[in-house]
Amino acid sequence: MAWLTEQEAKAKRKTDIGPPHYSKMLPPVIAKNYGKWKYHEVFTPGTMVHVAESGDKVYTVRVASPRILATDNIRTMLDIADKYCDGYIRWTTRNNVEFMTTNEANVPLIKKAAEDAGYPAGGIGAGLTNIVHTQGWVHCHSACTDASGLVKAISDELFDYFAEKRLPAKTRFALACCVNMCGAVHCSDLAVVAIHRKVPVIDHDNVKNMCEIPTTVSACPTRAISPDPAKKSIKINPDKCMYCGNCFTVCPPINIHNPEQDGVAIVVGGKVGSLRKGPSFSKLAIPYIKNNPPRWPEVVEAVKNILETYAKGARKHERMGEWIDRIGWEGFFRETGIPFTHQHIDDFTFMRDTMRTSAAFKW
Amino acid sequence: MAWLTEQEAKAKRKTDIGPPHYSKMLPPVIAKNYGKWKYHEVFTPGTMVHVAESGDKVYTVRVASPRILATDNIRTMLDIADKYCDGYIRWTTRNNVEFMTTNEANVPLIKKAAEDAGYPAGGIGAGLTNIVHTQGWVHCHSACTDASGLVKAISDELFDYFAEKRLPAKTRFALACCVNMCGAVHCSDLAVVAIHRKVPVIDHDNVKNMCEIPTTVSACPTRAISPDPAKKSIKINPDKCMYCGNCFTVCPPINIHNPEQDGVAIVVGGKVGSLRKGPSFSKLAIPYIKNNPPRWPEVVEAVKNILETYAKGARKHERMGEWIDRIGWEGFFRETGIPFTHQHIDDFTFMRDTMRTSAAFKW
Amino acid sequence: MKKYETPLLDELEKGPWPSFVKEIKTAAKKTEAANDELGQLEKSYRDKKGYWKHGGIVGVLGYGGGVIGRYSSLPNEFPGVAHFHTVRINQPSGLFYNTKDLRVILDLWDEYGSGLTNMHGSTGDMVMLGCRTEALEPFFAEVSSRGWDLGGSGSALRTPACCLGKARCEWANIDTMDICHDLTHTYQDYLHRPAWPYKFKFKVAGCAVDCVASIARADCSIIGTWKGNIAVDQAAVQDYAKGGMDIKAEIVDMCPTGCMSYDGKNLSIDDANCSRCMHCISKMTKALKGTGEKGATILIGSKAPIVVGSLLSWVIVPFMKMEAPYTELKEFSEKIWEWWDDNAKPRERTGELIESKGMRSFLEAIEVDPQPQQVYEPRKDPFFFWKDEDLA
Amino acid sequence: MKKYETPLLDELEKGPWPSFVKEIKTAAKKTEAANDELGQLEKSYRDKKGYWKHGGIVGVLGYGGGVIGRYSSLPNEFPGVAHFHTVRINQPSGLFYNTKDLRVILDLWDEYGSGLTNMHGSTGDMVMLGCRTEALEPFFAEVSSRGWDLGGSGSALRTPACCLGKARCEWANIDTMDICHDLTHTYQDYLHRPAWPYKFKFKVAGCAVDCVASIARADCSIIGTWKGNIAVDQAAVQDYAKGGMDIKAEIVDMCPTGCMSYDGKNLSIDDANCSRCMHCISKMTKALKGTGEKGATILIGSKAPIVVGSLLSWVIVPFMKMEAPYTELKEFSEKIWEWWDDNAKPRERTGELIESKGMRSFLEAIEVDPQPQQVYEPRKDPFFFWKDEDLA
Ligand code: SRM
Ligand code: SRM
Ligand code: SRM
Ligand code: SRM
Ligand code: SF4
Ligand code: SF4
Ligand code: SF4
Ligand code: SF4
Ligand code: SF4
Ligand code: SF4
Ligand code: SF4
Ligand code: SF4
Repeated sequence: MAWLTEQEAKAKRKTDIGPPHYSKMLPPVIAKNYGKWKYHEVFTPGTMVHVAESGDKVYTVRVASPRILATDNIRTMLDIADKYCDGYIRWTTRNNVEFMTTNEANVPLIKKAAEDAGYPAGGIGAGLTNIVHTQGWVHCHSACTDASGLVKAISDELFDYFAEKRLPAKTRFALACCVNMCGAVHCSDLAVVAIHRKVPVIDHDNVKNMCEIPTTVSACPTRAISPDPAKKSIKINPDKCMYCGNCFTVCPPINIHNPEQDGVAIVVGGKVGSLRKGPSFSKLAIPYIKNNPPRWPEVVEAVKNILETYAKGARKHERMGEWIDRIGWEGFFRETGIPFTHQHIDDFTFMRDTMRTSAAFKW
Repeated sequence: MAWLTEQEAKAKRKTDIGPPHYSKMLPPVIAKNYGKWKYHEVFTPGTMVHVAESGDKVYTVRVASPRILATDNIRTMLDIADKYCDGYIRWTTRNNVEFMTTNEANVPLIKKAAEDAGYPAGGIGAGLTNIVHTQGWVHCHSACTDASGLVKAISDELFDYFAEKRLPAKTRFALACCVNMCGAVHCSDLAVVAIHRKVPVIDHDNVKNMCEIPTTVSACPTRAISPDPAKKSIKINPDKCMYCGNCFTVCPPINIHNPEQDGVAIVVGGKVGSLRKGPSFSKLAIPYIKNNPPRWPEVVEAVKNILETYAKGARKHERMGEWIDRIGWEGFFRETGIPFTHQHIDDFTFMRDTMRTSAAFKW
Repeated sequence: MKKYETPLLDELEKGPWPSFVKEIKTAAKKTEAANDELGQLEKSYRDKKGYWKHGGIVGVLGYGGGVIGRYSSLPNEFPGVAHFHTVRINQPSGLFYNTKDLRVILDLWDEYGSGLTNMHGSTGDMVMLGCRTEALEPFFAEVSSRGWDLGGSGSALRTPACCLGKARCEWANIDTMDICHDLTHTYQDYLHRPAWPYKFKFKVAGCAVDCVASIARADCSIIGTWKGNIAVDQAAVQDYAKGGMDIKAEIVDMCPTGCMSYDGKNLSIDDANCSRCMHCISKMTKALKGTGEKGATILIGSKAPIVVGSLLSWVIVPFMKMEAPYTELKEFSEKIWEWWDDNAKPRERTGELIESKGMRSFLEAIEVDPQPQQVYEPRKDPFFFWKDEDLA
Repeated sequence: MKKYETPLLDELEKGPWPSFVKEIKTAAKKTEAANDELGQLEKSYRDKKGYWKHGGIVGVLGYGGGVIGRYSSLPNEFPGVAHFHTVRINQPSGLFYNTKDLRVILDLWDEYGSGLTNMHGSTGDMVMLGCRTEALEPFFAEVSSRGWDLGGSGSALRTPACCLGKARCEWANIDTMDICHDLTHTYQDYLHRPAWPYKFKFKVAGCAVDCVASIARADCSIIGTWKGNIAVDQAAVQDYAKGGMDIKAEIVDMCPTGCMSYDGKNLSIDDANCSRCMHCISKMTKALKGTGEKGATILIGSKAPIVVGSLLSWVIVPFMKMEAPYTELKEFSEKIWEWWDDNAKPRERTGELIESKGMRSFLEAIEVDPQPQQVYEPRKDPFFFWKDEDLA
């Protein structure tokens, strides 16, 4: 295949056509029973069936994905789909891969083929599904940890909860490589978010050429930034900075990265669905753990402790946040043994709603 | 009795002696069993007994008070206390009067005597106790309704809930004659708070003599006030004013009273104790009802509707706020038939915590 | 004395609830002050507005508080209320009185004042309603010589208040009346001589039921609690069941922590998960009792809504022993006042200052460690501060 | 191609979870871009920092978005990633693919790009990771000529996304995939040509389970619901009981509104008090089903924490019918955009603008009445605004 020339490209290109219509992408059993499903049953963490009003059944095998996928490996998946699934495949909203078949006998074959290709089945029902994450050092200039590597290290350790073991309820785990949080990290049962802890360093010589000073000043949510007319630059009040990095986003000569002090925080207890307890934000469990690539053992240890304390303590169907609601945050810190620090107290914006205004609490 | 002369007064006066020691004020049975009470039982809304570890019993008759009390009428109460209570009496933290006796036979006699004097018994247990309130037009310059009169009108209408009828749980009713809220109005099951609805009027000629302009400017929580150098006065941005009256408190030439537009709001569902649901603020039920003295029939009607809807709908031991939590605020507005308006939506400070962020709610 | 027609107020003499109009009329028989109060109030009812001026500064010698100045804006029409100041007399702890001592006050008030009172004001004082400026000194001399003193007002310590606690309540974990009395006496100077940025209130409740609403309206709320288990008397539980209580519905299902269970015979409690909310104890007082070490939870900061919304008090010290002379509590309070006095703007309450300076500054200033009991939940956003000492 | 030693990354080939390092190595066999990505990433692991510059503006002709510019800060050391832009290809609704069409994209990507992808990005796009500037136009020409288009980026409408809904889920109340497709096509211009203050995202979920996390990360969250009762198949309830489900503990006691009861035989629901939270239905899918009118709740405003804390979407329209061509939804969205565009500062999201202007301005601008379903609770302070028209 040769690259199109400029002219060929111009001739060929279309604009504003939008994505292809989904109807071209649906397996026949899906197209036929669209909107007419009756119920489903989960067999194993990697397999389930949906039964239609017509009596038709579709078996789904869900397999793990590292999300960074090479074209050649995707082709291997497509081969499996061609072989067992009439040439259809799908990804989930969390980036797992789903193979669907109407033939129950194909289920173990699909599982085996995918596993052989390196993509084990799991993630369905009351257990851990994959950890959603974003770019990290692989692609994003804003990242203060790597996403894929940390996710890989954690997922290896918690693999059984994906593929075999059950938990009290679905557990949604997410990872964000900076506080921009490109995902639903802020509403996850368990999440890792990378943070800075040091005031940005300013390359004063470049500020005047590369930044709009008023924009930069107003980008700071805590008003830590003011113009520095002498230097034709800006200055930052270190007492007010809470390391959000917004100034760095709008003004390249501001550098907030600090390899020795950057790291991650662990947050817990958020959720998205409205079942039982309404959607809610994750809350701070551990304010800081240092970056320790390639396998971040301290982070892995910390999240495992939390997950397993939850698994032991929660009642059936209780999500992480519901378990914590029942035992109280004082119970959470007691049961997990995590120390409680000044960083946990929300005195930036929400002190009124988060400080305890009741004489009732647990020791 | 003749007034002390200045000299006599000087000679006699003592300072910094504090109040008398409570031990001088305790009925003997109380002094004897201090800290050694075992349990109590409520007989009727006006009577109860406390039983000590020693086996001693003290019977309490609680009677209503209008809080504004003339010395002569207090003397009548003291006569009753002398006759039946060994010469002791007490007031409660909500300003009811309590007669205590060790002799059960005195109970009906006390009740009768107090009732004859105009002070009927009631207020104990799961019912309505008296409405706490403050000064109103009787004494306070800040009042935008009368307190005593409105309380009297409501209490007459709800009298049975004080003296006879039971409610699902204790119901604490309070009234504040301005948003300074001298009481626990902000945390009551049911409360009336007087409000303004018009921007203050400024007597510009007096501002320069009677106010500190910077203090007045900074007294405004919404930054509605700015200096008006031309007039040597201040000016108020009407779009920002939310009628709190703080400027009026710090600067007398600012008048916020407006007889035709002042009135009251009704708030509900607050509580103070930590039992079951933690202490919580009352929330807005009705944003405005006009002042209609002497008997405020619209206010009386409105609070009665709320109280009776609660009485019908709540489960045993459920306070107003707990009932509302269970049926939801949408249930509250549906059951009471109260219209929901822009004023109900908290977009001043707490929008984030009060807007519904869930797909679950009732029609 | 003038005789006022009061057709509007007369309407408020009707009905079963005791009538404040009758009270004013009773006093009006004796004093011109009460009589003119009646007349002016009738006019307020007619015009739907009050007729009082902003308070002026009046008081007694050597005190900066205890009296609220009040002048009619219609002194010519109602000369009896031209001055109509309030005198706050500090109530005895728990609001118990012997009739003898109280009669003395009443007699003096007929002599020097309007004959109208509030028993009591919202803060807790005996509020003497309506006094002329020239009567203040002799009235004060009379009452103080009988062993009474004024309460607080202005930017000062306000009159502390409490529930009746051990005097008549089986649930009191601390001696509320004694604590209230002790604080009041220890801090007489702070109470009478306003020297702070704004008011500061103490309220003391014997347990989490909080019968003095301390959590809603005290800069320092002191609430009794315990550290042990809830002792269950199973026979008494059975008596309640026999008496018709639905123990499952009324007790177990209403327990906010879900830590109780009942099998129809025995009631059991998982004490580690009990939050000591007082629900079950209050509904089955013969069967349940808190045991073990007694003390108080100290909560800081509540206040009325002016001007940035009401605050409820925040848990700062989950557990403090409460034994006379309450040294720990006093040292703690003094640290708070020092920090507040050093940092607050005028008219900034303690809770507001904590909000504006942040909880960490406050906790560090008063030397209290962060603890999960202080919060309902930890922060939800990823933005938080680090001090150099935290970056080990 | 250079051969990089990657001892640190090699550690991440071990273990049962699929390895992204293996993926990069697979692509590295084919493209220099993937090979240098590997080298640069190893260096990041060694130095604990990224080596990417701030993105520059790159794209395809006539579009303002769809490509994220990305340049290495070490282009000499890693020339293969000197340009390493991302191309966002708009996914088909529901993320279903036929293998034939997808293979075409993969082939083109091997030709023009790094051979590395994300299936999918967080917003929903097929993310093609690593493209040189000069490859953008021809790659776009190839894919667009095959019926694909770019997704959104910048201050524009972002690629709408949805759960799979009616395609395979028995709970879908609305046709999520069709709504998503329709919105995407209707608003192509807004999607490709950033003209707004900031980004705007739509996400569509078929029910309150919200399998696309719409409530947490969409300026407009569209969530299916119903207006009738929950139909109960009592025989199926019994089957669950026989199958070992503890219906009291798992269903009735976990119902957040307490509106269910079970007597060991029949399960009954007080539908007026059901909040349609989906708990019971999700746990007993064979026995329970929402009935009656179907439609959606529209919630507005969620976003990530930068810079004043995360927002969840707020209920604005409790119920809206959802029938093609979705005119009501579109008119509603357009009103929002108009108000937002007129009022927002640069980089101010819809939710943030509502916060700063107040809910009333917003509701009035979009002509929606205040309704109790919009709030968890009404205001708690006594401070609120009146407009002249309210003072009747
Ligand atoms: C395939 C997928 C939708 C899609 O369009 O891709 C999907 C599919 C189903 N979800 Fe989901 N959910 C999917 C993402 C989500 C998300 C979004 C997310 O995680 O980012 C949520 C919200 C999580 C939250 O609340 O924080 C989600 C919360 C649920 C729940 C609620 C669990 C709970 O108890 O709170 C159910 C109901 C249940 O498990 O009983 C559910 C149930 C289902 C059912 C049973 C619906 C059905 O009848 O078909 C589907 C299979 C169950 C399963 O995976 O266990 N699905 N589900 C998504 C698979 C993601 C994955 O690869 O793991
Ligand atoms: C006398 C008084 C204390 C005092 O020092 O003066 C008092 C006395 C008692 N209270 Fe109280 N409470 C008193 C004000 C309060 C307050 C404060 C207030 O209303 O401003 C509260 C907090 C209200 C709130 O939470 O908003 C209060 C909430 C309670 C409760 C909790 C009710 C609930 O279920 O939430 C109980 C327990 C109960 O009723 O089961 C209680 C129980 C009791 C007991 C049974 C305690 C005991 O064992 O002696 C006492 C008599 C019961 C009664 O009145 O029904 N008391 N009680 C106060 C009488 C006020 C009055 O005249 O009506
Ligand atoms: C007399 C009393 C009301 C009553 O009828 O019981 C009262 C009366 C006044 N209060 Fe109060 N407050 C009274 C208890 C309270 C309480 C309740 C409490 O102490 O438990 C509160 C709410 C709790 C709190 O402190 O926040 C209260 C919160 C206020 C406020 C708002 C303070 C704030 O920080 O939010 C003001 C406004 C001010 O200070 O300028 C205020 C101001 C006033 C003034 C001084 C208004 C003024 O500027 O002249 C009132 C004088 C009325 C008069 O002319 O008689 N009053 N005030 C109460 C004191 C009697 C006593 O000593 O026992
Ligand atoms: C690629 C993607 C992450 C991924 O690996 O999946 C992504 C990557 C970036 N996001 Fe994002 N965001 C991505 C989905 C999200 C989401 C999730 C969603 O859309 O559901 C969010 C949270 C929801 C939201 O919109 O609030 C998200 C919230 C942000 C923010 C914070 C925006 C805010 O208002 O709070 C920023 C900061 C900004 O805009 O400057 C940001 C900025 C960025 C930038 C452009 C950072 C930058 O300044 O260069 C990242 C480019 C990374 C790169 O070089 O590849 N990204 N970003 C996602 C888009 C792929 C796709 O099109 O499918
Ligand atoms: S979370 Fe931050 S570092 Fe990660 S992809 Fe998004 S913007 Fe980049
Ligand atoms: S990192 Fe955030 S808080 Fe700190 S100066 Fe920059 S914009 Fe301000
Ligand atoms: S609530 Fe307002 S009007 Fe009433 S006494 Fe207090 S300050 Fe005066
Ligand atoms: S009433 Fe309140 S909001 Fe209005 S101008 Fe005065 S201080 Fe400001
Ligand atoms: S607060 Fe507790 S100790 Fe005090 S009276 Fe009320 S119930 Fe008794
Ligand atoms: S005190 Fe409250 S939390 Fe403890 S067992 Fe009793 S009801 Fe439950
Ligand atoms: S959101 Fe509802 S309709 Fe959509 S997949 Fe999830 S459960 Fe099904
Ligand atoms: S949908 Fe939710 S609220 Fe309704 S009955 Fe089921 S569990 Fe209860």
